[in-house]
Amino acid sequence: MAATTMAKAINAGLRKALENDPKVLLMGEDIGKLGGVFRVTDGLQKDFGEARVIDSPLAESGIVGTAVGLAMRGFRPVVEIQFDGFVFPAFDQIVTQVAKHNARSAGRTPMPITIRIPYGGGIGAVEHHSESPEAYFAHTAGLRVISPSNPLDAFVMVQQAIACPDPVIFFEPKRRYWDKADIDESIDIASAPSPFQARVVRPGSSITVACYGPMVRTVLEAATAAAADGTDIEVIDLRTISPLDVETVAASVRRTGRLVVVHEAPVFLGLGAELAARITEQCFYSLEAPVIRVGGYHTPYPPSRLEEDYLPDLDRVLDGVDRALAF
Amino acid sequence: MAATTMAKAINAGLRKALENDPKVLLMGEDIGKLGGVFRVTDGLQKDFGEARVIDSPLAESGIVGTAVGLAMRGFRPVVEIQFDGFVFPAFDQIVTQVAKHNARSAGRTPMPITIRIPYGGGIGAVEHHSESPEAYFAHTAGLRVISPSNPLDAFVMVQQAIACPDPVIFFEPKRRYWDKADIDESIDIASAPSPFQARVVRPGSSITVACYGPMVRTVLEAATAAAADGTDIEVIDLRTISPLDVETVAASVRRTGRLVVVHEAPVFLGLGAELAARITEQCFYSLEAPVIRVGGYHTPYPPSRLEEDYLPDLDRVLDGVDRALAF
Amino acid sequence: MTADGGPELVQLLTPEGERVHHPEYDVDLSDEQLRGLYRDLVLVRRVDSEATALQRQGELGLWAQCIGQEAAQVGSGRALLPGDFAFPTYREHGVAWARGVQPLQLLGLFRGVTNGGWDPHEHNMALYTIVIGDQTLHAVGYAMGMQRDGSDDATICYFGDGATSQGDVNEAFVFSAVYNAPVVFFCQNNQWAISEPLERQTRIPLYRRADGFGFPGVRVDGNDVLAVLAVTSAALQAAREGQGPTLIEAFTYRMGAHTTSDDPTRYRVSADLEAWKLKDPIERLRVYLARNGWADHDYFDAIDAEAETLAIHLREGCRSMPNPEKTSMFDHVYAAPHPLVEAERAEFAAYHASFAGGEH
Amino acid sequence: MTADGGPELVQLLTPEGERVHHPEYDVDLSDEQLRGLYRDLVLVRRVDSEATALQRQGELGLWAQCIGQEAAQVGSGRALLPGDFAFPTYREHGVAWARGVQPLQLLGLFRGVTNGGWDPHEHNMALYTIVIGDQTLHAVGYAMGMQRDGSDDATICYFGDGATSQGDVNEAFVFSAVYNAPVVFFCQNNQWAISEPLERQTRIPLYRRADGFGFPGVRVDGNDVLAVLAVTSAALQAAREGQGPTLIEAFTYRMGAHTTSDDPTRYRVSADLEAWKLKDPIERLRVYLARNGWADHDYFDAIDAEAETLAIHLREGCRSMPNPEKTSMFDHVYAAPHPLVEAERAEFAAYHASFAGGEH
Ligand SMILES: Cc1ncc(C[n+]2csc(CCOP(=O)(O)OP(=O)(O)O)c2C)c(N)n1
Ligand SMILES: Cc1ncc(C[n+]2csc(CCOP(=O)(O)OP(=O)(O)O)c2C)c(N)n1
Ligand SMILES: [Mg+2]
Ligand SMILES: [Mg+2]
Repeated sequence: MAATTMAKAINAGLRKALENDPKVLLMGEDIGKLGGVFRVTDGLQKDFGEARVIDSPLAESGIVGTAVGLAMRGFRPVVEIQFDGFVFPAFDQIVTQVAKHNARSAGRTPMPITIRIPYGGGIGAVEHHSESPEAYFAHTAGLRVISPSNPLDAFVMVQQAIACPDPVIFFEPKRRYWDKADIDESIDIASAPSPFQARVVRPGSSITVACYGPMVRTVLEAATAAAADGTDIEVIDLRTISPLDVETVAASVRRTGRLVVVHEAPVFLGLGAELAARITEQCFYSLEAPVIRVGGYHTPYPPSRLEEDYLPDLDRVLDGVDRALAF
Repeated sequence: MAATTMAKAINAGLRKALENDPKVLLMGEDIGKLGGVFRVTDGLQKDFGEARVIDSPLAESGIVGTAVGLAMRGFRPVVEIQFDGFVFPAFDQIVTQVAKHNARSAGRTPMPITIRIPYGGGIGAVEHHSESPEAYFAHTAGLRVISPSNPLDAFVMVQQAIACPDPVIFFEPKRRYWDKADIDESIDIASAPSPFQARVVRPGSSITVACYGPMVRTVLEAATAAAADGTDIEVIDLRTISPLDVETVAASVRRTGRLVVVHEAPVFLGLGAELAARITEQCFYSLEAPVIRVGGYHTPYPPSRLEEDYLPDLDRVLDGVDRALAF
Repeated sequence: MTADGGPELVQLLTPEGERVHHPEYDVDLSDEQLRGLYRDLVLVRRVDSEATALQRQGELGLWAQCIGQEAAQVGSGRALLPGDFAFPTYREHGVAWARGVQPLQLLGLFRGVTNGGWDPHEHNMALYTIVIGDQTLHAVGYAMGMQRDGSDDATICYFGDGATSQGDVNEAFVFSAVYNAPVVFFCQNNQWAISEPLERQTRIPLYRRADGFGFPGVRVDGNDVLAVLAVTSAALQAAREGQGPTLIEAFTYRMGAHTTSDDPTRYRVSADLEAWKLKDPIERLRVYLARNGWADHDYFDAIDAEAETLAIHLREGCRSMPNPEKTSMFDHVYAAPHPLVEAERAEFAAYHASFAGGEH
Repeated sequence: MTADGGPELVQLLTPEGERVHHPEYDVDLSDEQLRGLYRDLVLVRRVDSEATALQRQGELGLWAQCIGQEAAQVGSGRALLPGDFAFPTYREHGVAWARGVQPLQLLGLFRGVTNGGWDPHEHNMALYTIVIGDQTLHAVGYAMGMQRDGSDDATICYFGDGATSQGDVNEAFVFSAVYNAPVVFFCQNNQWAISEPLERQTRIPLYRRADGFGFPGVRVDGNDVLAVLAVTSAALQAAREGQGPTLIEAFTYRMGAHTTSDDPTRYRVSADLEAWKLKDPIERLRVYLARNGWADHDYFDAIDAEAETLAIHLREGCRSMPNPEKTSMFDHVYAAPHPLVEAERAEFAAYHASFAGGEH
């Protein structure tokens, strides 16, 4: 597939999963005829039937709770939460059941559930449609949390998430749904890089910037701009938020001596905190500056006319880089 | 009141709040005749009536959601969540409504709601009765999160939480419910120290250990033990988790050069991560070691026969101190 | 599921504009009051269509149309007394109108200049609630507060057919029943939850949900403003008298898309829409007024002209609505000072000051 | 609320041990089967009392007694076929018994050596669920899976009167109705949710909740093992035949404390308990068996002796139940390797090794 959008790439990934494993089921609000509000499930109900692509009642706890039962019965449910801000009614089922079932049952009732959540801002939406709640899930043992930054990763990672025996919260950077890339649909997901590993997407020597999901493109653009000024930024696409691939970041920081972490989510107790704490511990003698965090503020996500000021952009990334270099 | 337990101290604080402000209401499961499963509300329904001390249906979202409406009507609801593990059904109402109402309404519908949650382990309980979920709330803008470590603080802080115009998640360290201290009931809560400030509970010069809630007693015991070996630990009772009183900790670290953070909650994205990141940024040139974190593991809370191994104890605190001093 | 609402549907004005009688419910309105309702319906529809147009022109990020549901909203909104309190979803423009919220105040949220828009206390109407179902519990809590205040006001709580599946809505039913709270649950069954038809939420008529919780449920023709007014007034009255909650299912139809982002051609057939057009809430009242000689062409024209003026006001007001101050996002996060928010505000200000004269 | 269950109560065996007939429900059991039920009830009660004693002796951290509810649990548990799947709360020791879970396996959770205890697939019974209501959705999902597998099995889902207030339970009703899932909702109304009487959860009988969701609800005498068996079998059969969910309210009484941590004297009067003692589920079956000559003193004595043996087995098994390996807390957090957990496990091991020979 040439020049495929991320939304279509995920669609293709879901299709492959449905084709390859009869136990894979999709469930969510409006995922059937409508194909989801972002059309990510477009055409799947038509091709795989209502028994496998299930329009659910409007109740997120119900969606995730029934997915738990389906998983116990041997299915691999892939559920869609329509927007980031609507995952909270399902929080109890996710934290209490999905995350703990495998441990509680000593491995007898694993939860190979994928919870797809379009997340993040930048699309001019109303309240609750632009949040980045990944830290809540990453703090929860038993869950895996990943987020692709580009169409190819999205295509592969969604299949890997579904194939994973553990529950995976799959955060889709909704404002990158329309980014395009070439995709080789024949890619073998088993031999593709693990979704639980970070990737250096731009090697550099001056400083390391770690980011994930929607921020990768922003950071790459910042790196290009910085290069013109002679600052050579190494950009790491974390890809996985839990487990966190600290090693890849540490290896980079040991070379560059400086780290900036960028995410849309609020900084306070956001992923940057954990990465900062771990990198500081592991690279204490290599660090020439404290880890600088660039992210959302300790405020609710603002009305959309302010979101450009809320979200980290190229300038704020560079500002973070400057602050780190100033030490 | 001489030699009062923390449970009784909170009871006394609630009583004062009910006496002083007719708008204060208590709501929760079994808080009436039973007086709560920990007897924290003992006798209050008898004295203040069923209209003000309300036994609720068994539904946490319902409890918090109706509290939102009561707050809009001008009441100051104090709701009890029976155990830490049962707050998640209410998570949507807390994150989406309680936390955001003041901002959304530009200050017109503040949410002076106190959500009391007995939390933490060490009482030999079954699953879901020993968790420390404070990071989920601290990550959420719009909420305040505090936790007393001793009966006197509990007595004062619960009243301050109720008086606060913002929503406060009040984490009660359940295994310290039976710790005793003298309490002067005539204390004026307005002139008492703010609940949003940390306190140095043991001055020391070798290293700083920050902790809160149930861990304060543990850390003080560790400090006593360490003193015998010549290590003079400064112990900070954070008291407030959000806002976090970074200044008090930074001032200490600038003197001691080393920090250990201790909490029961899992380390990964726990409060220690945030404190480590901030202290490293603010005290970069004072730190002689990375901030060391001692806390719960990235596992579900284990069955109670393992909890002693899961929970930070005196030895694990000292081990953390040793690791910091070894740098 | 009965497509026409079935025999249990309370109706006082047929789609053909005929006044019919119902054994239990009635209204006694002067011709002036009837004209007032007509005016409400027309102006609300005009606000709605103008806002839709403003969205198309890029002035709003989104709009949730209420077309087709005006009678349900105006009828119930006009049943409220000043002391009552309404809890809307995001589509209750007709209720907001009835509560005196200025149409312009509705646009701010959809334009992205605020997450709110009005003072809930000024209008006794809560802000729009986007997360489905959350507000139902707030309504019950508020009603519990009214009980404690010894007031004889009531709350009304709006939600859709889709919302009835949410746990919170059912918990609201439980709490209201247990505490006998003075609350009216007003469900606008517009047959769709985005792309999902009613059958994805229930296998029996929604008004019967109340049976399971032990309070009355009634299905009213949601396109009949008189019936809605009558049924809602009765339910509010029952609440005031201490009889607790009632569930009203207003049987209606979402004539438009779910929101301006939606494309209903993907999931529903136009025949349905055509059938429902015949049940239009405005047309039947117009016929009724005209037939009885309570309003003539001049009157209708005058209302249309008023609607046009309102549309112009809305358009101009919307276009000139200023963006919020950048730093306003730090305001009101907390009611009391909060060091982290203040520190971030200061950093933010300093950062932007560093671009002074530049693009920022 | 009717204290005696009211006229709608399905009963086949009166508290006095008389066999009565019901127009809709019946069972046809051999005397051997009846004795089997009696044996079940007695042994389950003995397990329960022994576990209570073990808690008092400090061998268990907690115990949730099922005394008084044995007939509800055994009757419904015995109605299940092997392929059916049961979703319990934390009190369904009688159901576990019927599903072949070893009583000792129940103790692990309460002793604090595991958060589970048995293999759900081996017994077609999920693990105990402590967070109220969560399991009801699992049961519906599992039933949806059965539908997709084309099996004609069904699930049964247990919960208490208090649980009916939870959003999740009502969402389970919605999903089961919409998908017509083969699930039986079995609510043991034991009149109390810890200290809260039924009136804090509902103002009408609980079986009527089903009306609101469009599926049948039935109230059965939960202390009558025959009636419970009959009603549950019928509901399971309906589920198998594609008729979807049924709500069964087993009207019973929590004879003991909520758990061993609870003190019911704070909130309920002993007269109630005395009244319910007269409706004891075991006594009525004993009288019925004896009166009909299907069992004699020797038989009853033999069962008591078997119960005693079981108690000894339980006591000894419990006392010798080993503590889990310390590092087992890191096992199974994830099904696939997870670097953070592995690192923490290694640190933990190294840390403990550092105390080798010491107290750790
Ligand atoms: C908790 C939650 N889940 C999902 C959504 C996304 N969403 C917005 S409106 C809607 C459908 C609502 O249907 P209904 O309740 O019938 O109201 P209507 O829009 O028809 O007025 C959905 C699924 C949401 N806002 N909140
Ligand atoms: C979500 C949640 N909230 C609170 C509790 C604490 N709790 C345990 S049992 C119980 C009462 C349950 O009552 P009911 O559903 O009637 O079942 P019963 O115990 O009577 O069998 C409560 C409140 C819990 N376990 N889960
Ligand atoms: Mg609808
Ligand atoms: Mg009960």
